[in-house]
Amino acid sequence: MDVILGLLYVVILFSLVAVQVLILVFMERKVSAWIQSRIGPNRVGPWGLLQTTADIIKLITKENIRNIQSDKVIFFLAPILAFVAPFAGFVTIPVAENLGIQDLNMGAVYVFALGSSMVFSVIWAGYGSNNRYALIGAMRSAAQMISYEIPLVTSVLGVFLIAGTLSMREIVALQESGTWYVIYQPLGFILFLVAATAEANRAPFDLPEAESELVAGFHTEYSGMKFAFFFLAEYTEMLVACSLMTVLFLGGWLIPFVDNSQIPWWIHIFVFIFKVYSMIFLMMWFRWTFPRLRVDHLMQFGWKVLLPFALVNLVVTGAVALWLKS
Amino acid sequence: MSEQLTHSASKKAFRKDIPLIDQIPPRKKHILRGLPESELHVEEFLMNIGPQHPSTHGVLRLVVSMEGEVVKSCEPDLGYLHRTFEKISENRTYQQIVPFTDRMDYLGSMNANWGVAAAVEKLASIEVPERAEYIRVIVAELNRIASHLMWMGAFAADIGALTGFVYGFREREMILDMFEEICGSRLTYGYIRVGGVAEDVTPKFIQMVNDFLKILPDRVTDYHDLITGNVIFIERTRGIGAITLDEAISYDITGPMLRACGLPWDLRKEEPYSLYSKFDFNIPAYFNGDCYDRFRVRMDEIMEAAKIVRQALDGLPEGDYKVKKLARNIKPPVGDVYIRQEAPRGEYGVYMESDGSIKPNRVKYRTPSFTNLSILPLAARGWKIADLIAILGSVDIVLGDVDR
Amino acid sequence: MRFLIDVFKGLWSLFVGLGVTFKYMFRKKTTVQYPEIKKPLADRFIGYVKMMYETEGEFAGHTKCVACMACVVVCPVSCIQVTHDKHPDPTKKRIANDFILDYTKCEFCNLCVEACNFDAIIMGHDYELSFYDRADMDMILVKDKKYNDDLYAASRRQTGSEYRPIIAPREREIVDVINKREHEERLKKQAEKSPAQQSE
Amino acid sequence: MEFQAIVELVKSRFPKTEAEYDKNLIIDKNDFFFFVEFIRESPELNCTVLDLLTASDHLPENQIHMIYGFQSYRHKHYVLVKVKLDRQKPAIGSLTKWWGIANWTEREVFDLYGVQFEGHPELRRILTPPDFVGHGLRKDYERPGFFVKKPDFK
Repeated sequence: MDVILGLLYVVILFSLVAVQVLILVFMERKVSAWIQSRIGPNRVGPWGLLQTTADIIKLITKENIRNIQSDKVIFFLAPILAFVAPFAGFVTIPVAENLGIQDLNMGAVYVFALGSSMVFSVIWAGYGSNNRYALIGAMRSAAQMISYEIPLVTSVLGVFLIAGTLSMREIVALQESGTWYVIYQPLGFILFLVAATAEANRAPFDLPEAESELVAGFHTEYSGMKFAFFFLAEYTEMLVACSLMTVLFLGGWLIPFVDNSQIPWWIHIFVFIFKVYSMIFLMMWFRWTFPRLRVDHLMQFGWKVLLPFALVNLVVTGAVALWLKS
Repeated sequence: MSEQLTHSASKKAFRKDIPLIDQIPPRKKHILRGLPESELHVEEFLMNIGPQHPSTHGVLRLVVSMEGEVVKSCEPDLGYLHRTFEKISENRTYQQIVPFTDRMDYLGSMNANWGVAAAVEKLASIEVPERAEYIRVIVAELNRIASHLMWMGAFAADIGALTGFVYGFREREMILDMFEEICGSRLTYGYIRVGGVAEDVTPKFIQMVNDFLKILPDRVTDYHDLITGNVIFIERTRGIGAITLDEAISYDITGPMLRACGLPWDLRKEEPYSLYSKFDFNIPAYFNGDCYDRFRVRMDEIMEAAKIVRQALDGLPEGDYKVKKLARNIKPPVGDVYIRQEAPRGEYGVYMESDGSIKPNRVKYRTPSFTNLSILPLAARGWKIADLIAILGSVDIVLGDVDR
Repeated sequence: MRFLIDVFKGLWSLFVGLGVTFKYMFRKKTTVQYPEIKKPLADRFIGYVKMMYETEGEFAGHTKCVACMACVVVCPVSCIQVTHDKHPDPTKKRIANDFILDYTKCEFCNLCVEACNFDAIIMGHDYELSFYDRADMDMILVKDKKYNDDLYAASRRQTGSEYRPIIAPREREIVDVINKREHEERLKKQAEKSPAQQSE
Repeated sequence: MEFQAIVELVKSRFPKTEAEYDKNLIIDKNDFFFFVEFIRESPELNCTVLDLLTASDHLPENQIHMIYGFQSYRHKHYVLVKVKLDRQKPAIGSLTKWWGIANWTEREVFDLYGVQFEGHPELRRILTPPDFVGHGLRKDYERPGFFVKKPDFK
């Protein structure tokens, strides 16, 4: 019975995430269009809402091209892993009180662990496709993901110190009284935002797929549905990152200064989605404003700016927490 | 910005005392030639960039030898857009040559037309009416603005800021509308003809230019806020692909690239052709010769060109817009002529040799893109592949201009 | 300290950039919704070459082109081919029998129109110049001295765009038989169509 | 420096020099290398820029003219120099050891006129493909025939 229920959850989650990604792609296009004095897609469906659907249909019906010298198994596995990892990250994220698939008592660690496994798919894609652009993109990506993992985790440690738990649901519950952790941890929040943008390969950190130099980076050789998986994965990852931000720093589904137990659960869902989408809008805004970093600048920024600040943040938080306790 | 020589700051008019070649500031001799070499042994591999690549600005092919991310050598492979315009020009009458030059430098067609028209006029001793010259200056400078705006967008896109690309195009579109108003085309104008211009300017055109000049300073400020001041952009361009003035002179670099190396050499000032001696404008110049300085020179030139347009528009005299009686087939006397003009990309020269018949014996287009591109292998050596793209973008090539 | 100042300066520059993009997010959009809305063209717009025909008198419907070959000579890419015949009007010498313009070669330089001394050709305002077949790009402007019904059929068939009856003001006094006829045809077609639609 | 002064200066060093159209110098091929050294190094001329390097074909005289444009940024004068070469076996010294730009421009002239530049490090075609036959800008170059579409007059 549990197995069937679990499968049902997964199917529901998958369809929800897929719909979210469709909306996100549409939103990305609209936001970029507004920023650039354009109108954006407006032909397919009402207000162009079906544009992404049309694109997905196009991608599904397209031919799957494989470079004859590519490594068949790895080439095939890479897009699957790319999608599975961030998708599985959703399991622990609570959308509303008692709404979420599974609450692990170390949920945050689980999400970060899955996020790290993304790097495998990128390296596989780059190595398997036997293309130099793809290989360079993959190597960049490996270096970038590994080095941004550290500030990413370090910057949220402050939150865990304050909360004293790793369970997502409990962390949200602790922010009940309108004291979001972004107030306690402003520096941590900014660092997390930057590191998460880098983790999700979004501009200005989109070096693995820097189109002006590497054509399309690690997925240069991919086409059709396999390409769509990478596409899906990128936005899912963004969704996970922004959900994490909402849960850890912005109070999850909670509305500040209101008795949340009186509010029906569906409003909580909307509040959660609103917060997530605000963060996603911020990321899109970044993408369409900033130039791309160079690979060594990226490394320097990660190790010399982000990490020291994250450590300082952690030490100060720890000291203050200790002082308050004593 | 002490190193900035242009604008109000320096009344010294550096152009009067051009730094002599042996008096280059000493710091110029120590430029950063690429990134420090790594001690790791990395295997070199060849990478093929282009002819189909998002940022080769056309059909340029680069064969790049790389060590990891670092460019060890880079060999441009030209000729994908070679349309034998020099041979074609030898088989056309003097008036028929003009439309072909649009296709060479398709972002600065007005300047390309002007070079040929001026060469034929000098060869056949044709006196051009003053109004025609004024109109030529106006459209050429507008085209310079359009070209630089387009370049700014493309360069920003090379660096990764795609929004700058669209902003550049948005303002360029206004200039294209003006050109459509006066000559009916948006890209290949063929407007500056032998003996004047094709048609007179209209009051609507003047109104459009006035409107454009009104909004331009605001928009340029926006570009500076969005791109020039951006810390990531500065990191990506400052010091990147720097060349010394000696190297620039050895490789015959002209135009904004030369002025970014510290020599404020502009033919509009040094050998004023047409009416340029009448107008008051500065020659922007910076000292470092890197991508950032090239960017700043071009951004400053937009404002200077706008100044010239303003003055020319105010001084536009009445009169004919072209020579009234011009033979259908011009037969210049035997001789040759070499005309040099300051096109948006640099020095645009037309060498024309007449043998007394209705067709020239030899037409040579000395195009700035070709000579400026020749320094790419030197400038890109030792930098990363992302820098190679930035340096290539900062050269401002038009492949139609390179291959002709 | 220097490091911190650099970091904050950098951050500030990023915020300035974000401000610029935010500003334009709510400005008026510059895009034109192309197939529905078309930007007004300049009067001097250079599109297809159009041929003029006599509208009045005995020789109405005959081309105005007298095959003086001025355009053929001046064309830099030799894309015009004209054959001539004796003019039916005894006061004139010649008339164009066929006038073919090869759009695979044409570079829209306007030299032929400027060279024409009889206002026989003008620049039209059509700019949707795509074809499915190279053969269609040989535009037959005159066939057997007269306006031919197949004229511009290729353009209509291939591009789906109607030959738009817009003439630049400088040529406005020259009445264009093609436009008239097409207009009448269109009216006729509409008249035929509309009762059928009503019955449905 | 005015043109007349330049002519006199050059003539004093290279007696075979002629002036053409009151603005060009015609240098003897044998003097050419010394002349370039002179025009580059002498303090009066100091033409440090090789601005133009091209050729033109004169079929009736059976000559190929090399055309060089030298620019001085210091003295702001421009010298256009011509060297007449034999059309059958045109050859001249390469300027690559003085100017970086000469590498590409000489390759272009070699490509289009077949002029051999002695001492050029890599004299190969630059604009036309490597398997191109002939030199396109020569007057007697005949292009290989290609299909011409016949108009349909039916």
